[in-house]
Amino acid sequence: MTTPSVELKSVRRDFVTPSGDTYPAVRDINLVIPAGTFVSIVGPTGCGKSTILNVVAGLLPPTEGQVMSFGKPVSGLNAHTGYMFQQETLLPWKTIVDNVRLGLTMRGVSSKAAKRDARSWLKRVGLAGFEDRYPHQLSGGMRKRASIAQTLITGPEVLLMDEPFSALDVQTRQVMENELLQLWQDSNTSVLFITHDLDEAIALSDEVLLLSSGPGSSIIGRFDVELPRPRDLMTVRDQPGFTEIYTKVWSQLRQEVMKTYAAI
Amino acid sequence: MTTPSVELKSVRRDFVTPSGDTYPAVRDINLVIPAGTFVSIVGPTGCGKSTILNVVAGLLPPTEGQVMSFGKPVSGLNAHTGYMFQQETLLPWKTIVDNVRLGLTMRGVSSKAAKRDARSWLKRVGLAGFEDRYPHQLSGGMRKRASIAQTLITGPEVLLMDEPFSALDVQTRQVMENELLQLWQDSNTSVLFITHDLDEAIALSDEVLLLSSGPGSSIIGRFDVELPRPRDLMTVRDQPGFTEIYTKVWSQLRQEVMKTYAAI
Amino acid sequence: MQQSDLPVRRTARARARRRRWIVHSLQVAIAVVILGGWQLGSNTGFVDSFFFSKPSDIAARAYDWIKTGYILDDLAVTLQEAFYAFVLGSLAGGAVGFLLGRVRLLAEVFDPYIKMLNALPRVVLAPIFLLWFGLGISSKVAFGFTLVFFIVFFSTFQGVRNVDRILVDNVRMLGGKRRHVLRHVLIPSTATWIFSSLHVSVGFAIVGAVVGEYLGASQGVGYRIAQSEGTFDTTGVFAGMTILTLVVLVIDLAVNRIERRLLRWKLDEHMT
Amino acid sequence: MQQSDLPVRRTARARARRRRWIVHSLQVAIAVVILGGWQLGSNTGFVDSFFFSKPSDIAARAYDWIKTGYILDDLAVTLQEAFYAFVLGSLAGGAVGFLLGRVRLLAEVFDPYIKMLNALPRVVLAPIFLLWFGLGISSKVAFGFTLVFFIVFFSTFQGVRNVDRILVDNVRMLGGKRRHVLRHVLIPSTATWIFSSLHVSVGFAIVGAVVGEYLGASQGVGYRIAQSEGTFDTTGVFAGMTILTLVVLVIDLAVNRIERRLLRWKLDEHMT
Amino acid sequence: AKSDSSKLTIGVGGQSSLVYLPTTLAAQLGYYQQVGLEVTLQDLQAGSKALTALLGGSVDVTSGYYDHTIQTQAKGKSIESFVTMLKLPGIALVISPQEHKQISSISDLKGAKIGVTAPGSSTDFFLNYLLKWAGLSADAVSHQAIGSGSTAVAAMEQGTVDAAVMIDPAISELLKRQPDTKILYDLRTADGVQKIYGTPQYPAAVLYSTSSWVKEHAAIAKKLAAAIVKTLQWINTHSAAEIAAKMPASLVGADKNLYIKALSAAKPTYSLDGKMPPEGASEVLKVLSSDPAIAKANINLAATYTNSLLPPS
Ligand SMILES: Nc1ncnc2c1ncn2[C@@H]1O[C@H](COP(=O)(O)OP(=O)(O)OP(=O)(O)O)[C@@H](O)[C@H]1O
Ligand SMILES: Nc1ncnc2c1ncn2[C@@H]1O[C@H](COP(=O)(O)OP(=O)(O)OP(=O)(O)O)[C@@H](O)[C@H]1O
Ligand SMILES: [Mg+2]
Ligand SMILES: [Mg+2]
Repeated sequence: MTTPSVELKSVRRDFVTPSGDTYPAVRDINLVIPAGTFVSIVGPTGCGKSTILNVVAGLLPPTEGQVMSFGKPVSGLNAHTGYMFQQETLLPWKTIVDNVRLGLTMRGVSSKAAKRDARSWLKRVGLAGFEDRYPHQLSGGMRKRASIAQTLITGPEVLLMDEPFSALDVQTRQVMENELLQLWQDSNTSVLFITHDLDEAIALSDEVLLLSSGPGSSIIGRFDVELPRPRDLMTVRDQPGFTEIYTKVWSQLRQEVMKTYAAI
Repeated sequence: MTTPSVELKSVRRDFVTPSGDTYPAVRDINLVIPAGTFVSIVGPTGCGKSTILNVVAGLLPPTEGQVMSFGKPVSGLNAHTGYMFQQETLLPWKTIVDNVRLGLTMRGVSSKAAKRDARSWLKRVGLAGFEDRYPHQLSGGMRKRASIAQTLITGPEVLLMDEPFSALDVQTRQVMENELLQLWQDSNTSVLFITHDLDEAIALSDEVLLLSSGPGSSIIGRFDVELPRPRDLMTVRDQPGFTEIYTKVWSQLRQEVMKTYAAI
Repeated sequence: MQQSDLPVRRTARARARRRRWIVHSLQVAIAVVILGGWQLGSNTGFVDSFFFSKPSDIAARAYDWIKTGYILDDLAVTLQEAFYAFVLGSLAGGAVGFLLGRVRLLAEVFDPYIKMLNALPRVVLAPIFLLWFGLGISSKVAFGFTLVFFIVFFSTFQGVRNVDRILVDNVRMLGGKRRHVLRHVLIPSTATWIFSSLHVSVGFAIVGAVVGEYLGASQGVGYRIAQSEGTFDTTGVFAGMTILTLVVLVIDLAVNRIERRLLRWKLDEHMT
Repeated sequence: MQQSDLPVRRTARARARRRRWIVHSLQVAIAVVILGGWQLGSNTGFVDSFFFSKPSDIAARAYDWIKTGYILDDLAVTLQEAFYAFVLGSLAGGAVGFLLGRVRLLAEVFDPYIKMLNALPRVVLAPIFLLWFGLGISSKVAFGFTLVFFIVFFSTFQGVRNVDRILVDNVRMLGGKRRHVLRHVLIPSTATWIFSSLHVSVGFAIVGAVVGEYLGASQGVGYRIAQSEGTFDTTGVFAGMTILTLVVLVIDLAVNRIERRLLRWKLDEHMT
Repeated sequence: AKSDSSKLTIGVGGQSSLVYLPTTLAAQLGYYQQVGLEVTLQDLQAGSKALTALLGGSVDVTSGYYDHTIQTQAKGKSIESFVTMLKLPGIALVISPQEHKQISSISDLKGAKIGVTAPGSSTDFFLNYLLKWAGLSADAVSHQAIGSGSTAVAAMEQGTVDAAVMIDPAISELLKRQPDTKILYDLRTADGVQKIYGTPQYPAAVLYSTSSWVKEHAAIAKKLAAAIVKTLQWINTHSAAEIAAKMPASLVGADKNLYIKALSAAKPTYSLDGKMPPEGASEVLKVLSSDPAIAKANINLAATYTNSLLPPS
């Protein structure tokens, strides 16, 4: 077996709350992402999904446990990863095309080549004609798509995506999902994907992880999706086995969410 | 017939692009929201949904056309509306509970009463126990829920909501939708609701409006949803007529979105 | 979770303590190197003590001035002047900054005038200050005011211009009137800018008071410094300045403390 | 959509023109009221022209000084000094601000020292400036430097501290090294703060140069002002200052223009 | 400190001040050139700044007050005056026009606010001396720094101070604006000086440099002294108007008549031969001795000046 692209061993991450207490966001996270696999994380809102991505990216050091990437412990930033954040991260002072080409420019690609590449990526995410706008001149969904292009253009070995498609309409979303799957199939990229859309998680992934509700969430379900590849996103939902997995994940997720509202 | 809570007459809104050209975001928008109705807007990303909400709120003056609210032309802010923005709008320097009670505090409600109210609202959106956190100490979905509480607490006559639930997991989303419907039923509030989830739009609304893709979008479809009230969100999708409307809206929306990607 | 001995917190606290220790040692080390070198230079005649005096002499003089109470009245006067200049200048600068920051027409109209006034050399205007405000405390306050005002004004103005528009819109949609927007959005969001300018202003308020005294007064630290300078008593000049800087440090600690309280939400953000 | 006569744009442009017109009229009105009142006061003896001279005399003198070229060499010297002070002070203040803003340990160690230095009254230090930098242009540059440096430093420092963390993280995740973060995030995001401080700094650079000259020089506008003051020639003093402020206005226009270019993305945001 | 021996810089403690007029006038008359010197004048606004510039090496020679030579000796620096330009201090104790009490001597000013140009300046020392002379204690009056220019005039006119030790041209300016202003002690006249100091000459403005410079550049110092003495003689033989005509317009200022008037008043204060009067020198030391640092210092007066570089009379 090859070394996994990402491995978390008994990771725990605490935060200090305003009152000075310790708030355990996630604990006991064990996670292996073999190179080239597509793994999704689902879980109730606020359970710690983004926290896990931050830990994998090396932005948040774990309070306990170990993070490995391609066999080496991660200290500081994890250089293998590309990260599309949940928040808006486009630089407001750069036009869209300059934002998208940033990763290439910083790698020393010539301005011209980087621009060409950025334009073609913008076209792929449906933003042709908006290249010279500043982020605030775009709609929310357009900004998200620009961020997607910005992250994908550098071709990272491990792709971390935090709800990338949630601001898009269903149809655009499917186009984007297709792009992503295409890109993933054509490369040896591993993907760690956060979504609230179970459909999406199952349709795209090799494995779906379910986090329990916080505080101190941990992984309470691991579901292998053994639908054949390549998948046609238009029809994958109708394939035998899809509904089965869906129902399994769904019922467990539902229990988790209900815990949060139990008190109401 | 009573005066409608909101009425747009031939509204057009242009933006000036960086190159100095005029970009027509929406045009020829005619829209009537009778008091107490629930209207949803769907449409491809970037078509101009948020622009319409901004116009109704009085934040963006229309380039052409007229905006009326309860029979009076809107000039400056529309005082009848409460607006939950698509962007994050919590004040970073206030704790969650202070953010939520802000609307009441500014109306002169005593600090104690406002806090009590805010706490109960935070409980309703599942944020009990997080009252004293600052926004950056919450997850993305939690911030959205705090925003919902912040908007709803003042009980506006017209509620404008821009993708309020898109950052939430399916289950939490349903809880929130239920809360919203409850609130709406118990008052004479009108709601203008933007979502990318067709299911959600149909399940909640009296009318679904479909915007064409930009530039210069206009309303190309109006679908009355005549499902009986009160609706049970758990089962409404199985009611006769739901799938019919869904299919109608869906096929038209799909065509619209595809126009954007036609060039790829 | 009320236990205070959780491992995370313990290590965090220990780390903070260790860091503080490093910082203080480094600060002391720097002071020792500079003062030591200076003292050595003076003793060996490498540094001309006509211009620089000796750290040991300066310290002795400062100590003496304080012990005998010679300087205390003067210090009180200077601090009073600086205090008024600081408070009035900050308030006026902040108020005008907010006003012009929000009312675009006013900003455009007054912009060139403010720039012009700011470029006037205050020292040259000393006669006019003395004429208008007399020789007493008011002329020094006015002097410091003209320094503090502009610094706070420009910071506040730019800060207000920089406020995230969506936050203002949201508060207005929640029913906020002008004063609510000011209180809940503009002031907190401008706070970092204002504090940044206050740090400079504290210094400039003191400078204003001292220079004002230096140009014409009968008391105050600036007067004492001028007196020492007039008799070529460099030790006295440096002793006066040493006392001033120590006072400024103490004041700045206070500003820091207030800042840390008011900007808690922000500091915290950088903790992780 | 290349037509330039679209109705939106036409009205927008017309509105901008009208606004400009209003702004300029108001500015002129203010100037007329102040100068007119002053002139009237002087003529009727209500304002003592020994201390304030008369606007008409001042204008005549300023015109005369410029026409005969009397002041031009001095102006060139002063501007040169101010220019160096401004450039060096801004660069150093900015660089140190960025450094301390990013490296927390350094910031904590040097914080009290910087505050102390900023509170030193520069005028008192004039002899030391003369000693170190001689009588020529360098001592005036040094003088202005000490004013500009601190203003730009504090702004930059606070600006860097204020940078949105997520933007930095994103650029780093995209493969950005330290210098990329500096160039693509820190500098642009701090730009408004820096420009705000530059507006004050332009004024202070000139003030520094003039005060330096005022304290000892053989040329420069400050020298001319001092000379006029020495001969009780208030008209000359005011004429010198008038010329200075006009020059500052011109410089500030340039800074504004650069600012507007560099912060286009931002101004635009407030357009709607 | 320049190596080129015929070039030098003189720091002037305020070119517009009449007390330093000979330094500028010599340049205007071309006398420096005549003796083969290329002199640059550097206006340093105040005597103490000019001294600092000298000690810092920025200028070679200072046109300043003789007092400085004694004060710096007390600080362990030896500087030496080699030509005296002003034999009377050119200061006066003036009563504010707002002061309505009858003042006929310093004793009447007990408890009053008295202006001096700056703390530690020669006007300040004069006031101290005056108090001692009248048998009053040093804190019998409050010393108020009011500067030497229009600030001083403003302070006097507004009555912010009850009296002030002033210098010209501020005195003339004040007299012009308030003609009935009373001058209590006028040290611009030999009589006035005689009354206070008991000797008719009291050295004020001089040219001085560091003793080592004077020793190493005796030839240059000699030439400088010659040029100044020649200027002093020229002043003596010309009218105030003629002198004013020679001075640069920027120093005369806008009101030429006032300048001439001030100059007429100041003319008797200029020395005729550039000589340091030894009794005057010891008077200066007496005046300065109100500063304990100087009283303690055991000053060697002979080292503070030399008359040996003056041209033979
Ligand atoms: N800086 C912080 N200080 C304190 N608590 C924090 C901080 N950051 C995150 N948390 C807490 O950690 C928990 C997990 O947050 P995280 O952002 O990982 O959730 P998430 O699963 O991404 O949720 P969402 O789906 O809403 O984005 C939340 O309860 C949040 O309040
Ligand atoms: N300030 C602006 N300047 C120029 N164009 C703008 C500006 N604001 C919005 N637009 C354009 O107007 C169009 C509509 O934007 P809007 O935000 O209303 O879309 P939306 O329907 O809300 O999209 P989404 O679902 O992605 O939020 C977009 O094409 C956008 O680029
Ligand atoms: Mg998240
Ligand atoms: Mg939108």
